[in-house]
Order: sequence, then structure tokens, then C-alpha cells
Amino acid sequence: MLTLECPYCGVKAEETELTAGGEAHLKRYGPGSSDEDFESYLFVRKNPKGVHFERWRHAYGCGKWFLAARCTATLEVFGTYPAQSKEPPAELQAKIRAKRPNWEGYR
Amino acid sequence: MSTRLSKGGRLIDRTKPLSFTFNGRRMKGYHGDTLASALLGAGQTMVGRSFKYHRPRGVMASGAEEPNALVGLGQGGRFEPNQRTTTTELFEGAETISQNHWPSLEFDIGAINNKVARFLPAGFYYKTFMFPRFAWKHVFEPIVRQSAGLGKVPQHRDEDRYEYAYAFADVVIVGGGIAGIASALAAGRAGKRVWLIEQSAHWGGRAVVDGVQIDGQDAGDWVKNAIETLGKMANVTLRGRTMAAGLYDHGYLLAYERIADHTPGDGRPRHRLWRIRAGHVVTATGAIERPLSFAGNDIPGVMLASAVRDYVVNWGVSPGDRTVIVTNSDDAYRTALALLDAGLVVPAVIDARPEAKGELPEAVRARGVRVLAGHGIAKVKGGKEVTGVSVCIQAGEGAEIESIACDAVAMSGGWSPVVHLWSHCGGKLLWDEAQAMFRPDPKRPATGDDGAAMVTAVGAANGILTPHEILADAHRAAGGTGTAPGAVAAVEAPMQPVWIMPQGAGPALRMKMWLDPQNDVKVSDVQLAAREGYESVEHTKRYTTLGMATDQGKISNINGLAVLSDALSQAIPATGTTTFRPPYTPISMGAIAGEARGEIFQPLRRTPMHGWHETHGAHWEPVGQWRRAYCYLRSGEGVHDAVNREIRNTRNAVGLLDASTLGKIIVKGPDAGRFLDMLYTNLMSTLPVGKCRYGLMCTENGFLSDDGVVVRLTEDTWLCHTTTGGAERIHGWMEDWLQCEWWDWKVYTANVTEEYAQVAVAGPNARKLLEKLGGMDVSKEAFPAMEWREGTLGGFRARIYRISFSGELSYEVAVPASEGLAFWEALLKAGEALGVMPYGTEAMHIMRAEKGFIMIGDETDGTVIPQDLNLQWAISKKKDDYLGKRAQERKHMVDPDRWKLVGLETLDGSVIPDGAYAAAEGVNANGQRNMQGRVTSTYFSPTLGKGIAMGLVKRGPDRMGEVLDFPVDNGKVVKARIVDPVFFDKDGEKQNV
Amino acid sequence: MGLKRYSVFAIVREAMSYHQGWERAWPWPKPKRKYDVVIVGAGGHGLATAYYLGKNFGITNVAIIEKGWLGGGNTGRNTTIIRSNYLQDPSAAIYEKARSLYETMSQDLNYNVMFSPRGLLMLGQTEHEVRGYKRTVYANNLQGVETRWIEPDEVKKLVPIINIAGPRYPVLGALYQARGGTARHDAVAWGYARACSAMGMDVIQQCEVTGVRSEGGRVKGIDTTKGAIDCDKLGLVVAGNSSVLAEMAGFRLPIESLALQALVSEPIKPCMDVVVMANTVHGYMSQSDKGEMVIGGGTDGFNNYTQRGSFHHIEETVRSLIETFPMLSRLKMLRQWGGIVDMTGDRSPILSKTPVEGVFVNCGWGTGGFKAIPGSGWAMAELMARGHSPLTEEFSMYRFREGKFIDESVAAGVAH
Amino acid sequence: MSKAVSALSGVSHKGFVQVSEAGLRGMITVRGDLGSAAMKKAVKAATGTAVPAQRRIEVASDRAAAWMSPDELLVLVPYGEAQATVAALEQALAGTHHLVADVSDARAVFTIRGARADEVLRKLCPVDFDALAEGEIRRTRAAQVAAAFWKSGPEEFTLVSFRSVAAYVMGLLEVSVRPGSELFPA
Repeated sequence: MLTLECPYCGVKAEETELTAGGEAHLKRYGPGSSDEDFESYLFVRKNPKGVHFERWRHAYGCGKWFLAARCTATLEVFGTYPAQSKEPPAELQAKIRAKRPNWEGYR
Repeated sequence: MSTRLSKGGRLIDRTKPLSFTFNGRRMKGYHGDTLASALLGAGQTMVGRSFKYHRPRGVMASGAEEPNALVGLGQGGRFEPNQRTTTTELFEGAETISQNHWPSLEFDIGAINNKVARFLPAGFYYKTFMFPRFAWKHVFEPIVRQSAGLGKVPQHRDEDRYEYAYAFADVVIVGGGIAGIASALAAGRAGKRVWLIEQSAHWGGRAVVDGVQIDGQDAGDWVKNAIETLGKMANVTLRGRTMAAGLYDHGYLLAYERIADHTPGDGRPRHRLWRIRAGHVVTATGAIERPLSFAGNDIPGVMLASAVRDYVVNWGVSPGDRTVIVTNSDDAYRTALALLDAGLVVPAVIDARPEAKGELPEAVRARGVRVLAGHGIAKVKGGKEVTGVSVCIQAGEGAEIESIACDAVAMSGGWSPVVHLWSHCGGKLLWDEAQAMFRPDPKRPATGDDGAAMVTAVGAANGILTPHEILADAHRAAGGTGTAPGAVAAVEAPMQPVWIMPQGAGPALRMKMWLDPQNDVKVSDVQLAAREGYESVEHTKRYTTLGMATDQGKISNINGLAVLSDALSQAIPATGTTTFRPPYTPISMGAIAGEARGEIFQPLRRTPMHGWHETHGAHWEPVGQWRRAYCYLRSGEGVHDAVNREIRNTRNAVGLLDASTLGKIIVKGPDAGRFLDMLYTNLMSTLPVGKCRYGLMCTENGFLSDDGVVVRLTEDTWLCHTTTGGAERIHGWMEDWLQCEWWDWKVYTANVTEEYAQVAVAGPNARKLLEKLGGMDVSKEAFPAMEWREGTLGGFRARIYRISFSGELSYEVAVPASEGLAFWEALLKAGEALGVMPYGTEAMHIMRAEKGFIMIGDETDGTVIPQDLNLQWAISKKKDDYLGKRAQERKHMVDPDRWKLVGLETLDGSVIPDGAYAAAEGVNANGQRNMQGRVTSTYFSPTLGKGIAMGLVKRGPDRMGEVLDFPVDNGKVVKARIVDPVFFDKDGEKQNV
Repeated sequence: MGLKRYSVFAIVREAMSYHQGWERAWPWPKPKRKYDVVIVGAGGHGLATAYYLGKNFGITNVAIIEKGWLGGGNTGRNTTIIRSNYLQDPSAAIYEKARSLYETMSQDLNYNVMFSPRGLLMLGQTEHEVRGYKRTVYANNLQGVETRWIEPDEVKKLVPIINIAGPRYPVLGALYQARGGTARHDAVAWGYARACSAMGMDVIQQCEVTGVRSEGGRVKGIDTTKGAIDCDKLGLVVAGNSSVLAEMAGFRLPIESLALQALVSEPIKPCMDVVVMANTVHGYMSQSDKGEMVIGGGTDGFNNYTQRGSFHHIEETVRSLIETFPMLSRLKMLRQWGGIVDMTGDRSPILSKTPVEGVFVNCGWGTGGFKAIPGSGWAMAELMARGHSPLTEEFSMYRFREGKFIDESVAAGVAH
Repeated sequence: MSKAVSALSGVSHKGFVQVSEAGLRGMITVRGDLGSAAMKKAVKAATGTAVPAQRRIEVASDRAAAWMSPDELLVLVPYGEAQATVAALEQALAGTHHLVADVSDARAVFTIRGARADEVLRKLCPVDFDALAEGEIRRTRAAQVAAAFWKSGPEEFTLVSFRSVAAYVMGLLEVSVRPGSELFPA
């Protein structure tokens, strides 16, 4: 029963107030893209056993989507940040590296 | 035989006798009794039968670990099977029945299994019952099933109610013994928000029974004062009768409060499920005593030593007049003293250790009791009750050197910390060689959302068994300052692990040593599992069913592990434990469901006119959480007639449809048009203000997901209608794209679905009806099709869309939801002379089918793209992108062999069954008959007086006129011709008048 | 290694010597340096793959590598439902193959897996569901799968404890597969392991794969905690860890790992002889031979490898089942647990070649793996031995690229 | 004559606290730049209050402005004044990127009154009430539906839900206030 802090309204919301949205930082491929790229965008997933970047919506709260860095093996939450982010904040990445020295990075 | 003592019993009130029944027999107990103490007090030693061999079973423990003493409790809507008598408080009039026997507890046919037990070792069923093939299902399994199961099946709807509650705390302390209390005092004084919960109705745990002295007072008094002190702290919450069932991730503790189990029918909720979000959890859950494995240790009258003294001290009950004590530690000598103090006889204490010279043994000797050190029990004599024990040398093979007559045996094999909560979320254990126990490994606790330790175990739950150290540990762990409470108790000599008694017992004896008395798992079974290669502890558990009974192995697991490890000649930690899973003890399904039953089982969404429909014969159809009228039944009318009547009336006069459930989403902003062009397959940015346009939405995977009419309200504002099921989904989806992909686009959305009541007014008389209401001009000239107007109608604020889903002249009128009912009634009143009549969703479905309009959820099922439905006209060629476009370019999506929409007409005019498939010649590589299409919608059209259908057919549109075979039930084949899907008024003359 | 046959006579014989004479069901071999085929994952699917490699293709120089204990993954955590009433051709084909193999499994393996074709019902509780199930019946009839639609009164006859009337979700009928049912999950793994060992295969437990070695796009072998092992062909059959192993082999899968939960009640006397699935309310239930009501629920929405799920799913399942089976309210939950399932983009499995030559993958069974075990093993063995199998044709991992999905959610809400 | 009726026409139940449907209330969704001067002006004019900060509700007699999300407010006014307020807000925000929508008829409002009012909501909402600040509005769920509430008096909470589930919400409240089910009986 996870709790995640919504970066928009500051509520540490419990899982039942949220909906999960799968892997974050996917690049959208549209018309003109290769079959491989389109497949990778829509279906292929990292699904790591470890640090995972993912989308959540504060559905029963402010309704905003946000992103979270979470360990899928321990469920530790390293941090949450706005959905309008091209990549995880530098300080968050640093924090994760400190806790998971051989983390291969978010890509 | 067990009986009630003339005095004593710190928990019972002898001035408040209670009467109850067991198998119909009246019995007497006292307020403060548990069912178990009351039964023992009434001389009922045998209370049930075991699972596999149906052997006699008696009370073995005094708490949550009890494996045997389960009964059926209550009557009718309050009957519950498998109630653990040791944790169920007695109440006046309680009706109990024993379980798992036929015809009676004393004489049980199933006990035949016991006679042939040697032929039914662990896993025997994996090795036989295989021939002939049908036999397992039809012969053997029914037999196994009949003898299996425990309690009776409840027959009635539950009369009780349940509820949830949420709580938040800095620290939740689980267990109301002296450890938990000491931790609560420390945390409470530190100003933390504290919850202290205790599963029983009493505080204090073991210490109050064992005569411990704390800070110079009797433990009982210390506990009383401490609880008073805690009760006065505003930051501390105390909860008795509340069991911590499970610990889940991020500090989510599930606590099960038994509010009214002891006061059934008093109107309060029976159980309450607390969901406590804990900053930290302190488990002060104590320890559970282990039995010893000697032959006949399952006979009624053989009990845990700690339980024996609980019954004497707490409830004034003696398990027997002559109780032999068998042990491998000093602790059990306390039981001897308790029995002696109660004036009962202890013929001997049999101590497996070579010598017993501790303070407690000496005290017992001093009272003239024989202490047989280095001895063990070869076997217990008796059947349905203990008649004696035969004593042997522990180091030997079990030759009897002496026989002692007795009617009870108190056994103590050491203690196992209760580590369930510690382990639920991944906390690890370590093996304590000296005390022969698994205890929490402080270096490997369960971690929370911050990655830090989430649980701390204290006291006996942490493997500390002496009161003084327990208090110190509990105080420290809870951040206590100053000195911890101090305790004085007898000094104990070390225990000595004893896993089999006697040490050299042969197979014959080992087949009579019970590890799991409920499931009838014996030492020999575990050894057999090891011999056959089921070496993993999980394999052994599953192969023998060790620890899978309703007590989940609370008393049997460690003994079983030890036997297994010995059989594999490896150290116990190398064998490891099985996984601890919630709940700690079973919790009611009712509590898990909470308040959600009956009317509030799930939300039921109602339109403003819902009540009217209900009182006017609505035959409901659930659509998502909404209820929509499928049709309106008139007296003596069948569903089919009603639907046909509604259609005819709409086609010939005028009908009303409650369309309020349709989704309505406002999309506004400088980039709104651009956004909608990405969302819909066609162009919405070019839609002129004042006009409506039908649009399709696809998933990014290309499949049709929703459709509806889009309305341009102002230069920068659109209103998007969605399907009933689509409103929340599509709105959420719009926000997803706006927030996560195109966040630089200036667009706002608002879901205003419920702001409006919407009514479709359809039929030749529709215009007349609106004109009768009066207000805005709805004439053909002033208000052409596919446009919208705003104004008042019969005094109602209304926005009208001239759109048709029925093929009739049709206006969809939106008014404020609060006025919806009034508007609906106004329409009916004004329309009386015009033959107005409401119609339901089925009439709507059929009318749209007659027109060849597709329906999301009928023609689509998540695998259909717009191109399959010949909707190319609704897909813009001008756009280089829209959601789903790229997906629709994939190989399989442009395959000319895709199944495409056509009309279907049976040759005999009958209605083709819904969902039927069209067969093709031959079979595929897997021998399945080839298919070439399927029916997506099919109805009897009252308008055309015959069956009409739509379907998806391989290359369908190119095959007009072809006849297909639809094999349906029992070999029957329906023949249908491929036709144009528009069956009625092709040129749309009716709707454009 | 020869095997003493299991039979009632063997039991009587052994009883005379207090069962001291039983031999091991399988040995604990040390891994050899090289095998023709290595299967990673000694769950039902992996063991069945190995078994049919030997039985159907004579390939017995095989090792089955298991990180933990055999059958310890989802094989030992599921609700043991067996059915083949699927809508789409490829699914119906492989699940029906599996179901028919279950019919004779106890005899084939000389190990009683207690296959019990007690009948399986999928309740229709909304118009939409009814339509989906009737459609399934028509498809099944053409696919050679025996199912039929039954009306509420027959449902009530088959399931006396059910609440037909609703009010919220009245039972409108059910999709009935008379030869669907259950089997003893552990026994399936144990029976296959015993049979594989008897064919001379090595079932190697407590051996974790740490790497996959390949050269020039062709597999060479694997590295494990018990040393390096070479092989010509490698089968990855590791539900719940598929992405991790694929990453080692150097490719990614269209898979996410989610927690699926289940629970059992305390045992009661027999009261339900069939398997009931109520997809509207996301619950399914059967009664074990021990008398426990075995209940399965939904999956969490977030990636998870912990084998622990969120409790609110248990609540949703239980409250819904109580609405359909009111008597449940007075029972108690004895135990709950979770397993990690592979979810693919279309919720259907993957049995496929991979970008690495010689590496094959069998995964993505989602919530429906147990019922498929023998069919999956049969097909996977054929794919690995021959390079192709009609049963695996449509389940290629490349179907997502072409948009050729196998979507079962079409008819049933969930794919348990 | 107004033909407008609230979802439950004011039904009420008395248990260990009183729960009632509060009747019609003017409610307006306002989306836009909450930091802008135009927004400040618009809200001031509509409610007489400042633009509420994160998770705050600013109340001025029978009007209020509540923070819904970083770009959304809920403006509360008497039901009869909703349309006029919508028009005024539209005018005040003209020229800025915004959205104003009347949602008065899409909602149901409940009052929970009594010394133990919080105990009712503690049964339904996964919210830490001890940490709930004065003047804080909390969007969450009540059992199975979306809801928002704030402390509207010393012993009173106001709860807002969607109109279509009003009967469900009242059902929850009625069960939750039944005597004997107090969470913290004295």
C-alpha cells in the first residue's frame, strides 16, 4: 500500500487516491517513424528490478499527473516530480546514485 | 478430567454466571471466561476431531496459537464456523457445536482413517488414486472431499455489519504485555502520537500470570497503573480486542477490532478494520510456547505448560487433577507451582535435561514433587483422554522404565517469538542457538518508503525472555529516556533443545508424534518428505501440509523445521523458515468487505430523472455505474413488446430518451482546435461556431475507443460529447496528453457531464413538441440539422443540439441537472396530445441499427479500427498526425483481408444470434474450423418487420450479395446475405425535415 | 535412473516398513559443463518444456536451472484453475491443448496431479458480458472447445450457494465449460520434475543465472551461481523475471511485472463443486479438496517484484464475491499471498524466438499461466526442437510490431 | 418559480452526529493562472476573498474560493447568483487563457455536524484529520467515490460529491453515524 507525495498539492497520498500510469519518459513516435521505434514507444518496457521511473495521477486529489522514482524490489520511493519534466531532476538522480551506487541510469 | 476450581481466576467474575450450550448440552461459565476456559471448566476435555485421521482433540493452548479447539458458534445469520474457543469471549446464550465428525463427537465414522493411518502417510494421494482415469474425479475425490473441510457452511445472509476506519500514528505498538506497555509509556512521554493495540480483552500478557514483580509491585498492579497513566495521555490511543492482522508496505498496518463478538446483536458493527498508517511499528507480540514431540502428544489433556497455568490462574480452571509436567527448561516449573498453589497434584516433573538445579526446580522439589531429570515421555496413554504416561530415558529409545497415572500432561519445549508482523514486509530472521529460536535480525528489518527500517521488535518478540531485560529493551526501542521499569523474577537455567522425545525413538513411536495436531502431520511425515527429496522447507510444508492448518503453524513450524533439518543433517538456519503471510490470525470476510454491502455495495449513479424512470416501469440496464432504462414496461407487457412499442411510437409520433449519462467535456483555449485535431480522427478546428460534427477517437494503438458529437461553442471553446462509459476515461485521457505530452499547449478542459440533464426528443412530432413548450425558434429554417442553439424552452434555460441517432427528426436538449426532472415532466405534459412516450436504450440501439449507425461496444471491442467500419469519411486526409494514425499504418492494420463492416440479412427473415461466427471452408494449422466473420449487432426491426444485423466480414464490402453460413447451437446453421448496413431511410429524409 | 512406480500396492508394501523404503522423487545433481538444451526456470512451464523435449523429440541432455526451489514461483502461488474457453483462435488452441493434456497427466507422469474436471462457470452479470460469452461459445464450437451458455436456473443448480437475484449484479447466465476445473498445482511441478529426472535430465535447484553468453548473435551458454554452463539452445521460462533474464540476453520484452494476489478462507465442508469466475466483479473462486475457498483477485497497477500486493485489491474482490456469495461474509480469510506476473501489451503470452539465435522465450502468461502448463511445454518444446510450431505461431514477440494482437479482454473483463 | 431541486432535496439523518444534504449551492470551476493579477481581481470581485493558496479555502460569509489544483479554483456562491458570477468571471478574465464553467448542478453538498463529526469521515476517507489545518480543503475519496471536504465550523464539516452519487454518499454517512459505532467512545 504505497504512499506517494503529489508534487502539486503536497499531499502524501495513499495508493487508493492515485492511479498508476506505467513507465515514464517515453518518447512518442508518430507517423513516419519506424516500426521498431513505434513498437518501443508503445510496448517495449524496461521493467527493471530496481530503480523505476513511472507515471502516477493524483486521481482522487488534484487530478494532476506526476512522475516518481521508485525501487520495484523494495518499493522505496526516491522522490516525485512534475510530469512536465524532460528527465528526472539532477538532485534526484544524485540521490538515487548515492543509495544505489551501481544504478545504470534512468534511460 | 478438567474442572472448575472452587476459588481463583483473576479474569472471571463468579458473581456473573453465564450459560451456554455445547452440542446442545447446557453448560455454565462465568463472565470473563473464554469459550475454552468455560468448556474446560464444565469438564469438556474433548472438543473436536482432527482433519485427516479424525482423532479426538482437546484444548491445547490458551491463545491465538490454538490448533484444536475450534467450534461452530451461533445460529442462522450469526452462525460462524471454525471459531477459536481460546480467543472467543463467552457470552450469555452462546450456542456452540463441535466440528469435523459424523455422526457424533464421541463416535465418528471418519475415525476409521485413524485405524489405517499407517497406510495414509504424507502425500499418499500423490502416489495413488490414479486408475482408472475417471476415478479421481468420480470416486476418490468425492470421498476425500466428504471427509475434508472443518466447520459447517453458513447458510444465511450475514446479519451483522462491519466498517473500516483510517488512523495515522507516529508509532503503533502491537501487543499489550509489559513490553508493549513499557514501549507505549516511553513513546507517549516522548510526545509521539502512539497507538497501543492488544488482541485480547486484557492487558498485561504473561507477566501478570507468572507472578513477576515490576518496580516493587505485582505485575498486575503495575499494568493497571501504567494503563491508567497511558489513558490520560492525549497523544496515546489504547485499543483492546484489536489484533494487528498484517503489516503492508509503507507502514500500512491492518488492525482487526472485534467490537461486538462478545455482545452479538447489540447493534454495533461486529468488526472494524483499522487501516493505520504508521511512521514506525513496534512489535511487542510476545512468544508462543512449543510442544514437545513424544508419542501421543495429541491426546486430549496434553496441553502447553503455559496454557495450563493460564487456565488455573486466569480462569480458575484445572485441566486435570493429576498433571505430569514434561519440559526442557525451567519455565515449565512455574506451572507446577501454580498447580500446587491451586491444591492440585503434580505426580512428577519430567525434565529432558541431564540435570535440573535452577531456582524454580529447587522450589518445586521443596514442595515434595519428584523431578526426573534426563527423562522423557515414551508415550502418553489413553484415547479420548489421558490416563497416564510411560516414562523413559531421554537419551534412549523409549523403553518404559516407569508408568505414571495422570489425567493431564503439561509440556514445554521452549519458546518461539511471534515474528509474523516483523516478517510480513520482508523483515529477516536469525537463529538463536542458545534459546533454540528464530528471532528478528535487527540488521535486516522491513523497510518503508524512505528505505529506512519500518519495524522494531521488542521483548519476547525480540527473543528476550526475562522480564527485566524485556522492559529495558522495550523502553530503549521506543526512545525512552531515564531509567526503564525494573523487574524481578526467578533466575532460570538454560533450556536445552529437544526435538524428539526420546532422542532415539524408532519409526513406530515417530509415527505417533504429532507436529501439527489439526492437520495430523507427524514427525514421521516430515522425515518421509525429506527422504523423498522434498528438501526445501516449502516443499515439505506443501507435501505434508505442515503448518497449513487454521493456526498456520504457530506451534508446529519450528518443531517441524528442526525435524526436517535433522533428517537432512543440516543446521536449522540452513533449512530456513516458510514465508509469513497475513493475516496473523484469520479475520472475517465481512470485515474485509467493510461497509460495502446492500445499497452501498458500490456507487450507483443516478440521472436527475432516475426516480421518474423507476416509478414508470423502467427495466434497468447497468451501464458502467449508471442505470439506464432498457425499456419502460407497461402492465401486462413483455420486454420485447415494450421495446417494439417504443420504437413504433418514436418512428410515428415522438419519443423521449434520457441521454443525461452521455459525457460532456469542455475544451477551451488558443490551442484547443489543434488539440482536438490530434484527439479526433477528423478535423475539429475547422468546425464553424454554432455547428456540430460527429467525431471518432482512437487509442494510440489505433483502435476505436470512443465517438460522439463535437460542438463549437465559441471561437476558442468546444464541447465534446462522449459515450456514457467514456466520460471519465476520455476526460482523464485528454488531461494525460495535455499534462504529460503537450504541456506547452494552451488548453483547459472541464468535465461537465453531470451539470446537464439531456433529453433526446425524437420523432416526426419532435418539432411540434418543442414549439408547444414555447420559447426559442426551432423551425427548419432557423435551426438546421447539425447545428445548436441556446435560449429558453418552456421557461427552462436550454441548449439544443439538432442531432439524430435514431434517424428521426431529433433535438437533444440540455438543461441544468437540477431542473432535469421538471423539464422531463414538462415535455411529457406538453406532448400528451402528440403521443409522446419515453423510450429506452434498447429502442435506441435498434433504431440506430436500422440506420446503420455503429455503436461503441457493439461494433467495436478494442480490436476494431475505424477503417474496419468503413468510417474513412470521418478520417481526415489533411492531417499528418492524430492519435492512432501511426498505429493504423502497421502491416496487419492495412491488411486487405481484415474483417469489415457489412449488413447481414437472414434468408428467412429470422434474427441471427448475437455473436455468431461465419464459418469458412477447411481448418487451420491447429485443426480449428476457419472463420470469415461475425455478428456484431442483431435485432428484430419492428419498423421493417424482420431481423436485421451488422457484422464484420473478411473483405465484406467487396462481397455484397454473398450468403454466409453461421453455425449456431446444436449443429443448426443460419444462412445470411451480405447487404448494405443502412436498412432504413438511406437518404435521411426523415431526419432532415 | 529407473523409477519405482507409484501405486496403492507400493504404499501398502512400504507401510510394512514404516515407509522407510521410499526413494527420492528427484536427485540433487551437480550441473554438467554442457547440455544440448538449458531451460531456465523449474516452474511448471519450464519443467513441462523439458519433459516434452524428451518425450516428443528424444532430447534428454537437458538441464532445468532454478534460482529457488522447483515449483516455487507462480506454479505454487496460483488458484489452480484450468479452462480453455478462450475467444481468439490461437489462445483456444494452446489452452485446449493444455486442458486435454491435463486429462491424462496423472497417468502420463505416474503422479496424481488430481486434475478435477469439475466444471467451470464464467458468470454473465451485465448485458455486455452476456454478449461476450455467447460470442465465445460460438467461437469455441468452431474451435473444437466444448462450452455452452447456461441460464440462471442451471447456474443455481450447479452453485447452490450463489445469489442469482442480485440486486446489483443479477446472474444472467454463464459460459459453462464442463471439462474445465482444477488440479493440484505443486503436484504438477513435482510430477514433471520426477519424470524429467527419470529421463536423465538434471533439475538443478538453488542455482541462480547471473549472465547469458552469446557470440556473433548466437547463444553459447549461461553463467550461474554454480558455475558456467554451455548449451546449444536456451529456453527462458521465468515468469515474473522475464525482463531481467532478457536484459541479460541483450534484448527487451513488451512486458511489465505486476503483483497478482490470492487468498484462501478457513476450510469448511464442501459447498461448491465447480469453479466460478465473476469477471464483472473481478473475483474467481473454487473450493479446494481441503475445504478452503480459494479466491483470486486483481493485479496492482504498478511494477512490482516483491510478491506482495496492495490490500485494497483483496477488499474489492472479497466485497464483490460476498455480493454474489453472501455466505462468504461469515467465513474468515486464513491466508493471503501474492505472485509476480508478466503482463504483455495484449495480455496474451509470448512463446517465441528472440533476437539472439538459439535463445527462446516463454513468458507473458499474465494471470493465466497454470492452466496452460502442459500445452505451453508441448508447444515450446516443438518450437525449440523444430524451430516452429503451429501452436506458437501467433504468439511471437514480434506481433506487437505488426499490430497483430491476441486480445482476450474482448470477451472477458479479465484473463484469469 | 424555480424548478431546481437538489439531488436529495435536503434529506438528513441523526446518529451520533447529524448528517444532511445541504441543498443547492452555486459552484463554478475556474481554470487559469492563479498567480495573475486578473485572477486576483476576478476572485476578489466574485467572492470578496483572496485567491486561496495551495489546499486552502477562503471563506467570506456565503461565498468562498477553494484551491482545487495549481491551475484550478472552485468558486462558491449562493445558487441564484451562479450565472451572474460566471458572467462576471468571464468578463474579468477576458483576454487571458482561462476556463470558467458553472458546475452548480453537477454537485451535491453535505453537512456533517456534531462533536464527533470527524469520526464519520475517518471511516470513509484515507486522510490524517489530526494534521488537517484550519481552512484546508482536502480532495480525496469517500469510500468508493471522489469527494472534497473542509471544516466549515467548530463542530462541522462540509463535504462535496458529484450529484449522481449523492444517494450513495448519504448511504455511507447514514451507516457511519449509527449510534454505537463511535470510533473513540468515552
